Amino acid sequence: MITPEVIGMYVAAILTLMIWSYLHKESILFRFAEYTFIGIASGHLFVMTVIRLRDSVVVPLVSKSQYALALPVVLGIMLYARYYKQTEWLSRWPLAILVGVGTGLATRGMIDAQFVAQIVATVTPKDLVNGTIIALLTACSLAFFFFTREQIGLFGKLTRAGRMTMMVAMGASFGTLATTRLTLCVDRIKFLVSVLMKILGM
Amino acid sequence: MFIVLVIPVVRPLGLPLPISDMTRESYQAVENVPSGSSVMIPVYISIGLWPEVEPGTIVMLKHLLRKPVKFMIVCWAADEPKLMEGALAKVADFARENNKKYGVDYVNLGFIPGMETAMAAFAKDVPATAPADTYGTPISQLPAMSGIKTAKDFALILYITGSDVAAMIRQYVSAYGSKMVAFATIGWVPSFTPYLSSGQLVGLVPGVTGGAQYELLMKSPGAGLATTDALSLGFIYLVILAILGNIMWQYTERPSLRTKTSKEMS
Amino acid sequence: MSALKRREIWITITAICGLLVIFEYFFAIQAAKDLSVLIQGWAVTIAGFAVGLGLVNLGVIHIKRFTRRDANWYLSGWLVFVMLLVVVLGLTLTPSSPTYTWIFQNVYAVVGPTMWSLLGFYIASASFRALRARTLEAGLLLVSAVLLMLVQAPVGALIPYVPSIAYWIRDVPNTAGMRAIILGTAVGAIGLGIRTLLGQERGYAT
Amino acid sequence: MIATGRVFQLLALLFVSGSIFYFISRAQKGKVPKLRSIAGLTAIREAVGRATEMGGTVMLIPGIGGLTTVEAPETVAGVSVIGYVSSLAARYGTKVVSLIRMPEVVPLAEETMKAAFQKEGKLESYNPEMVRFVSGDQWGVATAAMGIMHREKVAANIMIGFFAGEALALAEAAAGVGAIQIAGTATNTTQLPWFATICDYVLFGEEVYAAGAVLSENPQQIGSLVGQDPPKMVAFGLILLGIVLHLLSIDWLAKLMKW
Repeated sequence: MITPEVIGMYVAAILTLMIWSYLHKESILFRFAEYTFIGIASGHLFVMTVIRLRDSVVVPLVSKSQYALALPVVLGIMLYARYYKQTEWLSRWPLAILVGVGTGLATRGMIDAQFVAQIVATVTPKDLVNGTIIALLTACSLAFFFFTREQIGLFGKLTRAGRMTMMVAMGASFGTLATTRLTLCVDRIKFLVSVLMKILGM
Repeated sequence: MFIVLVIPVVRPLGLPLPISDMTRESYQAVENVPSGSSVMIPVYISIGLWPEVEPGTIVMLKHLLRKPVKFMIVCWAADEPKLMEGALAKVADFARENNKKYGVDYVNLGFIPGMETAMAAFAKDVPATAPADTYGTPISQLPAMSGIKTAKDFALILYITGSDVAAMIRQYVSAYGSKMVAFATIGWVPSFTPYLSSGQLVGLVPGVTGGAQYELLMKSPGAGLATTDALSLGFIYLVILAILGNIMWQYTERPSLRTKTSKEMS
Repeated sequence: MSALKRREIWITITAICGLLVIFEYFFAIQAAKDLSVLIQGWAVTIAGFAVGLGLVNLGVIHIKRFTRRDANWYLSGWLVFVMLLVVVLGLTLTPSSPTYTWIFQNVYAVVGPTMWSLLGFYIASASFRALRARTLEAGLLLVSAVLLMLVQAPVGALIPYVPSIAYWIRDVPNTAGMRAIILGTAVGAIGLGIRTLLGQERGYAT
Repeated sequence: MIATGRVFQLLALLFVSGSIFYFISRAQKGKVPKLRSIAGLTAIREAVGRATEMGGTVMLIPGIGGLTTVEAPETVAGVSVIGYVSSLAARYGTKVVSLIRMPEVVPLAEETMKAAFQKEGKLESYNPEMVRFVSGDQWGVATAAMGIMHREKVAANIMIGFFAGEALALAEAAAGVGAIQIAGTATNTTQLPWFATICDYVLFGEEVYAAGAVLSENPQQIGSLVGQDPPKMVAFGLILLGIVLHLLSIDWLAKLMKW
């Protein structure tokens, strides 16, 4: 029985093996899969974006006469002026809005989420023993990033403790990242085993 | 490596997996969502990492479908709407059993381009940022979306991610005081513990392990548990490799490294 | 007309947009909030249009390689073909059609994870060769890596004391180290943000 | 008028930006304080020396980031390192090759490298082939790098910039050919573990910016880096003072920060 599902299964299995051939040697098989991936990824991104713009901008603009939406559309089209030397400056304006808004949003949020709130959390722990350890180690690690002080003497000892703390953190990341990557291996192996079982009629 | 991973896939070890506090607390946070309220499920994960979170996503969707709450999915990149479409298809029977309908009880709003800008705009004005779902249906025709105006209208945010949570914390937790549970690929978990201990996250489900533990909490064993089972041998193998590497190094290479390398200078 | 082309103009636009968004966050003034909603909406639409730029860039690079018969030109041709195929199918049949879903599930969603899975094999070689207790610091890294790896699967989670030690490492020293990195990065990123808004950043404002 | 709970945040933001601006303007007037030594820079010199002795190539990868997003400062730092290494390479006659993923980084890298060779009076040794654009995604860089590592006898691999999933593949491949490695990345902390274990020297987070600023000799970058120290020192002080007060059950400081 040749159904689209069956063909799909074989295509997927062959692609998996083509990519794994990389472990033996980098070759055309791997590159073919890689280029296919980039082609689909960019095509898919384009499709999804066009659909989103159609439903949230073009449709309301045309059918519901929300003419205020025309302005961002014009700005969006202006981005493409960068391909001609004479009109290149036009593309700077929409880019300026994009960068301005994006930077402003990140900056204003950062001061709370990643600065003040982190300090507050460090100095108001629920568990006093571990909380104190966290506070001291955080301070030492932070000291490692002072660039106007040479790491010598007592200060050098602090920063060394900080570097060790960060090494422990790196170890934690190593362990968990290994899990993430192995999970993907297991997922592909599970798939190949299931294909093999189907072929063998098990 | 390959062989070590194939064996448990073919013949599962069947070891029991203990449930960690992190997963239990996250489960409780979802369990505590009041009846009749809405949950926001933002998704941002590279398609390459999706297999790690898919089992957990399915079981969490089941959890929400079982409860008298609504949920809406919104995606910060282009691959996720179809990935979530696939996940919703896998829980379609479960939804029917619980009398939940697409559009009435849950919605897939699809992709909104712009990353942090999109996150902030959506938080501020949901209907203006997402006037239609991923299939082009205007939200005025989707009862699940009625009464949703800003981030404040969501009782909980369940962020499925394979990337940093900082931007979502900035735009939702800092700006609106939202309650957020992150379901992240496990590699990110050590980077997120500062946000958990500060209360900026109310829960953190640690990737494939968390997904498997969630399956246990839901009493619905699935693909996640099968994967963690298969990982056991892989880890033993890696640990043995690390130990062997250290032993061999002690006896063979070490003397030559006694000359100062840059690593020892640090 | 030429006045509009000046660098000062778009640097000013950047500054106004950015400072408005920051101002509106700190000060409870309704007019500022309304204006900020409007501009954020614009930015989302512009971001949508910007996606097309990436596609054009990629397309141009690969069409050039194809026509110039550079190394791997046939692969560049194949890439452009696949890209156009996906765009045509997606826009004519919709992304939820069976054909589109078939490509998505059997090609795209297979290649992505398989690429990442290669790293799993590298981890084995890294564990053997690089995870060594050369110094005290490297030793700490090794111990914390092994414990946090083991605890993710039943095999380690069942060994006595392993979970409690591993979780302590994750929740205490790891939290401290990561928090310091977060604090440092935040200060750096705020600096970058302010420099960008005021047109002093090298990457953007040239 | 200030939104509730955000007064202290606003003050913090003003302090951080004020400090950075003050030190940038001082640096522009030529008043640059001494920065702490960064061991990674010594390691870079050592690595180039080793590559020269062995007659091998030095590979330079300024990350996979571009110039328009949060990755920009890392990329700029990576390019500064390219400039520094190119000077050393021009002086000793070492082979260098740089791999670039984002198109907008190519001209910047070319200019920097060319200027370095010119400064050493070795412009004739500069070859446009030294800066190679590897289009496509992150894996494209990894595959291209692996090919070059084997074909061109890479003896030193210097990776400073923004990296993502391909970092492990790159580091392992270079270790496989026995190259001495120096790597550093700032924003994506999940890639640091690979660098910390596999590479001979790692630059942690902000050290990347520091290295870039020192090598670039750009007053703006140095000033900004110096200006970031006072906020970090204040955070350091607040944490130590805060935890002591907390242990004594005094809560005015925590309340102040939530003001």
